[in-house]
Order: sequence, then structure tokens, then C-alpha cells
Amino acid sequence: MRFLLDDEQREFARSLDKMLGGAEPTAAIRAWAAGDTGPGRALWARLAEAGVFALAVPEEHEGLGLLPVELAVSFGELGRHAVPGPLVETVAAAALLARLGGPVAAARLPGIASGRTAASLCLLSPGSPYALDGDAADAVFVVDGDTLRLAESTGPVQPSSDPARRLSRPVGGTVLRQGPEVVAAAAHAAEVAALAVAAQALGVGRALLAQTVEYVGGRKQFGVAIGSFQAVKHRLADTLIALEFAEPLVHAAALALAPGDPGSRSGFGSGRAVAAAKVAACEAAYAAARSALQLHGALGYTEELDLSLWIRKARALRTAWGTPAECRARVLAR
Amino acid sequence: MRFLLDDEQREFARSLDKMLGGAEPTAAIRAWAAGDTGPGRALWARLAEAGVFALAVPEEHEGLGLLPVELAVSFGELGRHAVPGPLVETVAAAALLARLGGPVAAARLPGIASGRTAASLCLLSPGSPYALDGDAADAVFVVDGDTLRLAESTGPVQPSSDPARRLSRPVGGTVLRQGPEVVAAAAHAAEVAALAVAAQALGVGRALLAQTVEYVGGRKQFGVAIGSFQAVKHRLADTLIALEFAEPLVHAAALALAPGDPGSRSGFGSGRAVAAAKVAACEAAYAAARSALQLHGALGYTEELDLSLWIRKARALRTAWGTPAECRARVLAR
Amino acid sequence: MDLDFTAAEDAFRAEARAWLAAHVPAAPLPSLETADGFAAHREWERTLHADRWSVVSWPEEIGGRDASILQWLIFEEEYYAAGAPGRVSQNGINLLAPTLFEHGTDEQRARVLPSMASGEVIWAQAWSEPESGSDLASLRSTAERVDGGWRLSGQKTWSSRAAFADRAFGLFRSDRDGLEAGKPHRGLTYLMFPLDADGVTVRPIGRIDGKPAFAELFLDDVFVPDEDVIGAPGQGWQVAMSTAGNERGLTLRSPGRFTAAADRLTALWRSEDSHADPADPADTALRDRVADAVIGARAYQLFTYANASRIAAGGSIGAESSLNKVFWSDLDIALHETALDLLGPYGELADEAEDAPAHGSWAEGYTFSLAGPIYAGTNEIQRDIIAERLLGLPKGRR
Amino acid sequence: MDLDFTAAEDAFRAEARAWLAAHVPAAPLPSLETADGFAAHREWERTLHADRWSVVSWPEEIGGRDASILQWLIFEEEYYAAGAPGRVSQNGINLLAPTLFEHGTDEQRARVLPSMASGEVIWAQAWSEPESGSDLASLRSTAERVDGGWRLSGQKTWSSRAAFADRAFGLFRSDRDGLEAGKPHRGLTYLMFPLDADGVTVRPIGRIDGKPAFAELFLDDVFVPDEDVIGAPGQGWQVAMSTAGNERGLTLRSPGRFTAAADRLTALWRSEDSHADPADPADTALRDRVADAVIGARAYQLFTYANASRIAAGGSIGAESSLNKVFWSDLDIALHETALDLLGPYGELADEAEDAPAHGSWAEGYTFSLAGPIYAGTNEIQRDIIAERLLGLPKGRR
Repeated sequence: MRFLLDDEQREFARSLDKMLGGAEPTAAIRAWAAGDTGPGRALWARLAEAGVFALAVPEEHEGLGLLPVELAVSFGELGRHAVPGPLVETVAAAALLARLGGPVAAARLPGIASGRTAASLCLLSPGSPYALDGDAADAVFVVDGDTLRLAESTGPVQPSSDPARRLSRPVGGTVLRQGPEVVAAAAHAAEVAALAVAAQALGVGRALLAQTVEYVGGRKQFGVAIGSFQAVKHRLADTLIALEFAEPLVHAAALALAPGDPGSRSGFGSGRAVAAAKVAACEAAYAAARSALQLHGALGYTEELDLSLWIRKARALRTAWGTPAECRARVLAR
Repeated sequence: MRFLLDDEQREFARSLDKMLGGAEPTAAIRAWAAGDTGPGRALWARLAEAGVFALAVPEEHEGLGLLPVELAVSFGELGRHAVPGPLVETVAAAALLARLGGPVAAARLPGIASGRTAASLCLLSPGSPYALDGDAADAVFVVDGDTLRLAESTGPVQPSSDPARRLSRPVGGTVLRQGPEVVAAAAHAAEVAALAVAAQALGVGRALLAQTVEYVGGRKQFGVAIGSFQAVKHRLADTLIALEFAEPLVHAAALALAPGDPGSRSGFGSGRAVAAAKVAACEAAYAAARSALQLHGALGYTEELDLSLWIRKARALRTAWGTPAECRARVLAR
Repeated sequence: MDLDFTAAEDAFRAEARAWLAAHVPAAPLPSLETADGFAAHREWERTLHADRWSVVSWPEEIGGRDASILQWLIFEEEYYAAGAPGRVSQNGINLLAPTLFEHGTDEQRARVLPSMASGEVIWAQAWSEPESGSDLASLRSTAERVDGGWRLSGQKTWSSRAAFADRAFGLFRSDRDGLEAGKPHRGLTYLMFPLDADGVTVRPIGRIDGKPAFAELFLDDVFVPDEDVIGAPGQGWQVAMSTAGNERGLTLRSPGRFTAAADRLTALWRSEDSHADPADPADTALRDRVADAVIGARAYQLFTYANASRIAAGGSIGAESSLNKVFWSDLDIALHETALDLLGPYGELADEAEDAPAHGSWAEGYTFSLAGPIYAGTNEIQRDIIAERLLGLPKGRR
Repeated sequence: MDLDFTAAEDAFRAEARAWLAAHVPAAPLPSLETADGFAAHREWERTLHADRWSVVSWPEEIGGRDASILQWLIFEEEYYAAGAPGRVSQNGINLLAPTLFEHGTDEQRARVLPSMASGEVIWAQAWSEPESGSDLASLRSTAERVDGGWRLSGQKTWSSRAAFADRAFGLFRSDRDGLEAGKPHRGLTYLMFPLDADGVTVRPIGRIDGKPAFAELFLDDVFVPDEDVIGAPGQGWQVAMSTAGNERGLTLRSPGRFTAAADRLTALWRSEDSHADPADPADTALRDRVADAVIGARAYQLFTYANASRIAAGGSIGAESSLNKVFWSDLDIALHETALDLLGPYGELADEAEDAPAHGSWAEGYTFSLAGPIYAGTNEIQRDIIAERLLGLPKGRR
């Protein structure tokens, strides 16, 4: 056992971090929220170039195979930089199509791997009626029971409390596949999506904590840095604890989704492992957002401070692809 | 509206406080836990003399009528001094018998009012299989469905995590009354019991907070009083907040149980009002116990420090006469 | 000890309820943090005022009803239960007016209060400065004595309502001696000024949901006549604080807001709102949180009744208002988080979304609740106050 | 990155499991905090030792198996999953032995470790003093230099196991210069001493459930020979701290305790324990808390695997052990509170009660859990360390 990222995985994270840090993602987020997807799509192309989407696409479809650990690593960085767009939905759609195989997979997966295709995915009942960024996606896949459709269009955008998330209901479309294999592939896709959200939430939480630590170290009240107040220290210590203990759950969930499923050895199959990671990472990120907001004071309550981009995302990720209650039920499922 | 205790009620509280403070109740508690009920019964007699038990006994049976506000006031002081014995059960039994009336009431209530009779009461299904201090009580009443029995004896004492609470199962006995009026009277008695527990918990919580405030003001670590650490301050501030906001719920629950039921005006009938008071007061007291234990450090973890008498009681009261979950369900019942 | 209302109080409640039933707009007004919404809310203040419901606790001769604290609480309960709009004039009514009643001149009261009551003039508060959040005594904006008045310079921030309001009030340093002597509370002066005066620049600041709920104010040599000083020059801190503890501790957020919100939450949980999926009654995790919101709102209502009784009996509340502040602000967030969790996938939607629940404005309410632990003295400061002043714990560097 | 065990590790696990299945007493031993229970647990240590399971990570020649950290973790998982008794010898094995391995002499190791491994000598720790809880550097008990050794005087407290143990170890002030120079960490000496020596008085202290889980030690001119000093005289603080951060941060409470407890909790929730009433599967409030315990135990296990991997790769952990301490102690309390709530009216019973649940020792486990946030550095201190050393926040008076 070596339950640590290897040098290559660390280097991959560092290079993504560096690339995203230099790409002004906050401008892209604000533009995306305003309906201008141009800068977001430019960033998308660079992510594809770095191989992010290929991580969910098998080698036979011009991808790198499903590599869940690397996927988790990259979604951590996507969260750290609050990158907008249907990132989770695209890799979940890739996992769905890869599991189904056949002509649909062959037609769509190379585009996803290369970044030409930004996809959205909507799993109805149980799930959400909305496709994230369906208006901006090149393909919106919908699973309803045992039927996979490609939506014809999407309804009006329903503003989210995170404006960088553009929700809409998929409309109509053609049936791509029908049968029990759709149900199984959708369940797999939902696990990949939940893993990606968990990793993203972890990155969001880390970014919120880092920004808050920096702020409280500089901000003075009553003549001293507010970061020297014990109440502030303890709140941030608790934030760190929650994130630090969520991280290994995310890594273990990734291992559980890897082909061969070694994670099941200790009784944590992929369903339970992903659910545990999702609830721990998302609750940690939401708590980090609450702390960041409170400790920034009124400044943290403003939209113009970039912090708001992470705060709003943390809230939305908490329920995306599995509410805390659903995840906890799944952890105890036999 | 004058939602404040009047001078007479305050004076009653003060005189009970003074009497109990001078009566070495901690020695009585430790003796009671060791099976020596003598000092506890001596205290019982003084409480009866002060009129505590008469507050639950109608005037026609040598009591003062059911006076729930005064009952809440006195149970606050009983909790503040952690007085042992089936106090709650005795007033609940009184409420039950008073509601039923007839020869049973006439036979038993004067003894309760005068302090000659310490009673226990056990409401089976739903409820608890145990009678508190049944071994020490002069009469153990049992309600099973629509039947009221006087137990013949009690089984072996089942040690509680609060050794001053001696639990046992009532055995056998004669039927005193049967019929739907028993069900109604038992429901009323359960509300009186829950009110008494809530008031007692409030007193327990206040005592725990006071002892902890005193301790942290004197105890020094790293050269300063630990009460000057912000983490300590904030934890005790939260303890105070919870107690302060539980208190009016307890008072309102008492008003809701008073004949004429003015509490129902704002949609909080006695069932809801008592349940709300019980959960708020007991959770506040339990949190106060956790804070007291933590902030006293290892000292708070010892049995020899009297603090332990309150800590253990806070835990036991939390589930006595209605668990938090049962109370919350009742708050939302229509 | 009782919780009874008099026949007169019952009649007052009935009158308020009937009036509200007849006048509260059927559809919610747009958010008061938008230009359109602000105008609509100002119009609503006019409607309230026309029938003397805008400032019930004020004297009759200036548009009130001489209502007691208890009547005010009754009005607020009915107001929020009726789903009536938020009060765009609350900065003036809750913060400035009590100060004018206590420290203002007759001329000031006659000039300022009627237009405040009618909504003709909406007031913004201007307490904070960029370097002075919780540490209010360290204010740096200045008031310089000139002939017939004062000239204000400096910067204020987090000025709520200022994006659209007419006038503002705040503290300005008129004398640096206190600051230099390490007594920063000295030498502050309480002033009122128009937001459209020469030298005032208002820069709206978007709240976390983007709505301009507050603004930065840049003051560049703004002339204010003597008649707009409240109390004695240099005594602004005392003037501002003297009314901070007592009734204001009660009126900052009235219990009616929370009892009404808890009722709406209960209805949502019972699926009486047509939007929500039916709740499984055995889903005790959500049930417990709904119950806690109901219990918390009731506790806050009762705690306030007790305080109102204490004040009516001649007592006062001081540091106890810090208990209030922490309690309601924590309650408000928990209540709204519960609502969003009850809404499942719809909990993410902004109130403007077509699919958003018809009742409740839960998203806006949640956003609003997040400000609770920050404004009017952060909850961290409030807990320090509780520990030091109510529990008597030793003061320490924090 | 992987979570795979080698064939050798799997074999080790299988061997441990088989041995435990054959040897773990069918009925739980009496509490080790009682005289009878202490003796029974000492006997159990002998049984473990006979088949080389008492100190698996020690070298073979002194009764161990040269087990790696990972093997130790595997052993602990199996140990607690098998419901095996608590370890009465853990003070010696977890706290004293690592120090002897690093700072002891060959003679000391040869003399002390074998009888520790066999349970023949049970060790108590003697760190705290009445005025020195979290502030350990302010110790006042003294070691005075005499011919051939030292004379110990003073008072120790919260000495866990000391009511029934044989020997103890702790720090004593052998030189007052450091204290007087405001450098209280200087001038301390690490010593071992017998609890039955002349001049030692042991006063057992009852834990909150009345059991004598620790004791006060009064030392009145107790002679200790030079051979019982560990490391250099005056360097006791450095000696004690040098092994505090690394593996000890992992071994203080092994994940196996919590994964096993979470499994028992899940069984209780599923009503597999015959005692409990059947849980309503829709009772999501309890379900969520059970799930959180399972998730927390798993997180702690994985976090420990990661740290073990880091150490195996040549890394070390320092202030990170504070994360561990806060996490497991909070988890332990939450887990046991959930169990007591699941038990309803039976949750109040002590484990000795006839009606107490057959499996779990939930009452004792709850009591034990309450000490977690206090001992080995309070959680308040740990959070300070996390904030200052891991997050780099400014040091301040607390």
C-alpha cells in the first residue's frame, strides 16, 4: 500500500494549478455568469489540451482510459480555481457513453476527449430536472429510466444562486439507446459525477480557506490582526480538519472507481466510497464557505470580491449529484 | 401581559435556593446513590414543608391546587441543587391522581402533599420500563394502556449512568382504575412530568454554568486565567444563550398547563409547549454539562468533584420523560 | 406571570390583520435591493403611512398610534404573517428615529420624522469605514467646523440602502485629540447629510447575490448645516450608543419575522406549498430541523415578550441585547438552510427562476440571513460582550 | 496510489484474525479500571504475549514481530473487530517504549521492555501536576541529585492506570535555573520509578463514573537510581517531545478502534443487537448520525493509511498529529452519543445493569470518549497548534 499521490500525479496537479492561475479564471467565471461563454470555452480548450477530459474517455476513443485518481486530482484544481462550465457533466457523460459503447460512444467520445464537445447530462428521477449549462453545451444527454436521449434544446435558463451555473430543463430529442444497460451505465456515470463534484468541492474548500487565512493575517481590528483572535483560529482550524479528513475519502473513492475496484476490499465498494467522499467533501467546503464569509465580514458578503465565486459554488455543489441525505443513505446501504 | 415572575414567585425561588444551599444536598445525593436514602428523605420533608409537593395537589386534597408556574420555579431550584429522589415522578403521580379523582386520589394525595409519600410513576409503552427510585418510593404507580396499577414491588436496581437515579422495573400489583380516563390522565401526567424535567434541567444547566464560570475565572494556565481565552469565553457565552432562551419556553409551558390554558392562544397548546420547553432546556443543560466537563479539564472528569453530580444528571434528564426526537415530533404534531 | 393580551390589544391585532389582508400586495414586490423594487417598496411605505401603520409606536401627531412595545410586537407578528413586504425605511425608523426622540431638537423631529414616516425620505446608515468594521471607535472620516456648519470628508462603507436612499446619518471625527490620546470614542459628532449633496459620491456595492444592497460613500468637503448635528458636537459616540441597548436591542429584528418564517417552513415541510415534493413524515432529520426552527422562533418571541414586560415594568436591557443578536442570527441561517434542503434540487434556484417556489422567497431570505452574524456587531464581538459583561469573565486580548 | 495489501500482509491479517477468534474471551472482561478487571486484563496481556501479539511492532527478540506500521494498523483493525479487551499496558507500550527505543540505554531496554511486553510490569504515566495541565512546562516536582541517583519530591496527578499499576514515568525539575530564567522547558529530567517505593503514596481518583481510572501520586523524598534516568539529566523535555510527534501521533488511538465501533453502531442501528428496538429505516435523523460515524471512522482510517505511507516513504508528521487528535476525539463522542440515543430508555443504563445491551459496553465507551478532548493536550490547545503551525496564523495571547 502506498496511499499517496505519486510524483507524476502531483506534478499534473501543479501544472494545472499553474496554468489555471495564469488564465484569469475569475474573469471567465464572471463572463460565463453573464452569458458570455467565450473565455470559458477558451479555458475549456486548454484543459482539454492538458488532457483533463481524456481522463474519462477510453483509449479506443482517443482518450486516456478512465483514470479516476487523475480525474480527482484535476477536479481538485478545477475547484481551486472555480472554473465554470459543465465540467462534471462532461466527464459523467463520457463515463456513461464509454460504459455503453457502440456507435454513440464512437461518435461522441473523441470530441469530448479533445475538448470540441462540452456535454451536459441530466439524470431524471431520481436526480434533478435540470441540465447544468445546457444552453452552452454542444450536447445535452438525458437519461429517463432505461432511455438515453440527446435533447433537442433546453428551456429558459433558471437562474441559480450561483450565477455561473446556468440551469435549464432539457426538451425533446431523439432516443439514442434503450434498455437495462442504460440504467447500469447511468448509475456508473452518477458515481463518476459524484466523485468529480467531491474533488471539486475539496478544491473549492481549500481555496476558500487559503483566501481566508491570508485575509485574517492582514486585516486588523482593535490594533491586532484578526487572525490572532482565538475564535478565528479555532474556526479555521476546524475548517482545515474537515478538509484534511475529506481528502483521503476522495482519493479512496477514486481508487474504488478504478477498473479492478481494489477499494471493495475493505467493504467500501464504489457506491459507498463515492457517497462518503461526496458528503464529507461537500460539507467541508460548505463549512469553509460559511467561515470565509463570516471572517471576511461585510467584505465577504459582496459580489465584487472574488471570494463570492467560491462561496456560491460551495453551496451549489453540496446538493449537486447527490444531496447529503442521499449520500448518507447510500453509505449505509448493503 | 406581564411575562415575568412576580415578586412572590421570585421570593419563593430565593427561599428554596437558600434552604437547599444550607442543607448540604451533595452529601444527600452521594448517600442516595449509595442506597442510603435517609438524608434525601430528610430533605424531602423540608421540601414538603416549603410546599413543593402541594403545588401539584388540588386544594380539596390538602394541596395548593395545580400551580404549574410555581412548580416550574421550584423544580428549577431542585435542579440547581441536584436534589435526588423521585421528585418529578411524585408530582406527575399527583397530577395523574388529581385528574382521576375518586377514592384513590383521596387516599394518596394528602400524603404526597405533606411529604409522607414519595411516589414513583412508570408509564409503559410508550415510555420507559423503569420506575425511578422505585425501591425508595412509598408507592409505585404503573400505567399500562388504560390500566392504573399500584406495583407490589420492584425488580433489582438497574444502575443508571447517574448513580443517584435508581431505576427498576415495577412488578405485579393491584389494579386501581381502568378505562379511557386513565389514558387521558396519564397523558396529562406525562406533560406535568416533562415540564418538571425541563425546569429541573434548566436549574442543572444554570448550576453547571455558574460553577464553570467560577472555575475558569480562577484557574490559570500559561500565566493567565483560562477564562480570558476567547475560545473559553465563546463556549460559555453559547451556554448562556441556550439557557436564557430555554427559560421563557419553560415558563410558557407552565402557563399552558395552568387551568384555563392561556398558552393555547398563540397556537402552542400544552402538548407542543411542554415538548418545546423540554427539548430546549434539556439540550441546553446537556451542552452546559459538556462545556463544564471540557473546561474543567481532567478535574471535571472526576467523580469526587461535585460537578459530576450535575453532569450526570444533565445527561439522564435529556431522555427522561420524552427523548429529544419524541419532543420534536410533538412540536410539529397537529 | 401571564401571556394574556388585553381586549384592546386583541382589537389592535384584529384591526392590523384586517388592514393587512386588504392591502398586502398579492404578488411579492421585486427585491428592495433593486431600483424597481426600491421604488415599489417606497410606494408601499406610503400606503402603510396613509392608514397610520408605518410607525405604530410613534406619537399620533406624527403619524403613529402611540403603540406600546407589546402592540408593536403584535403588529410585527401580523405584518410578517401576512407576508407583507420588507421595510425599506427600517434604517431610519429603527436606528435614527430613537436617537432623534432622545437627543434631537424639536425642530429636528418636526423636520425629519414626518417624511421618514411617509417614505418620502428614505434613510441609509453610514456607520462603517473601510478600516473600522467591528472596531467602530477607530473612525477616520472627519467633520471640520466651518461657519454655520461642518464640512465632511472621508469614506464610509457598507452603507445599507444607500444605493437608492435619499439621506444618511453617521459619526464623524470632529476633534482628533481623543484619537491621539488613545481614547478614540471621544471627539465624534453625529450628523445627518443628503446623499445627493455636492461632494457625495455613492458607489453601490453588490451583495453576494449581486443586488446592490449597500454602497460606499465618498465624501469630499460636503457642507452640512448645524441644524443637522444630533446632540452636542464631540458627543456622537454617547449619542449613538445611548439608544443602542434598550428597545433597539428588541427592534433590530422583530420576532414576528421568525414566527412567520417558521410557519412558512412548516407549511413547506407539510408540502402545503404546491411546489415541494411531499415530505416523508418519517424523514426525521428534516423534521427535527423544522421543529428546531419552530422552537427557536417561539423562544425568541417569548424572550422578547419577557424583555418587553421588563421594560414596561421600568427595567432596561443592556448587554442582554447581545444574547438576542446571536440567537436570532443563528436561528435565521439554520431556518433558511433547512428550507433549501427541503427544496432538494429546487433549493439552488434564485427567486427569479421560473421554477422557484411560489411562497417564501427562500433564496433571498437565505442570502439575507448570511449577513446576520456580521452586521450590527459581529457575533464574535457579541459573544465577547456576553462573556465579559453578563458572565463577568476577565477581559483579555481576544 | 493504492490501498492494496501484499500477500504477506494478508497472511498476517489472517493469522491475527484466527488467533483472536480462538483466544478473545467470550464474555467481556470486567472494566480495567477496577481491581478485578485490572488483574483480568493483566492476564490477557500475558496471553497475548505468549503468542507474540502484545507488541507486534517490536523486534522479535523482545517478544515482537518486527511489524511495519501498516501491519500494526492491520493488527489493531482485527483486534478491535474481534471485540478484544482494552489494553491495560498501553501507557508503557505507546508512551514509554518509543522513548526507550530512541533515548534509552541497552541496559534499560533489556531490563524494562520484556516485562512490559508480558504484562508483568504495568506502567502508569505521571505527566500532569495540579497546577500544570496543558501548560506542562511549568512542572514543579523536583529531582534532587544525590549519591548514585536522585530523590523525587512533589505531586503528580491524572496518572492514568496508577491506581493498580507497578511503575510510572514522568518529568521532574532537576534544576531551577530554566524556570527562573523564564525558560521552563529547561532543567527537566525524565525518570522512571516504582509505585511501591518508600515515600510514594498513591491516591486513586474516581473517574466520572466512579471507577478509579487515575490517581494522584505524592512523592516524598523517593530515591531513584541513576539507571532509571532516560536520556541526559536536564534534557527531559526534549526526550519526552522527540517521540511525541511522529508515530505516536498515529498510535495514540488506532483507527481500528473506531472502524470496529462504527461497525457495532451500524449493527445496533440495524437491530442486529437483540437488545435494541427495531430502528425505523426512515428515521433519517439517527441514520444520518450513524452514517457520519461510519464516514468519520473510514476517514480516520484512510488518513492514517496516508500518514503511514508518508512515514514509510521517509517522511514525518509533526503538528499534523493535532489534526488527528481533534478529529478522533470529536468522532468518538459523536459515535457514542449516537449509540446512547439509539438505545432510547436503555441508553441511561450503566454497563453493569442487567438490562444493558449485550454488545458494545456503550456506557463505558461514552464515559471514556468524554476524556478524549481533554487528555494528551486539550483540543483547545490542539486547535491553537493547528492554526499557528499548520495555517501560519499569528501567535497571540489566547
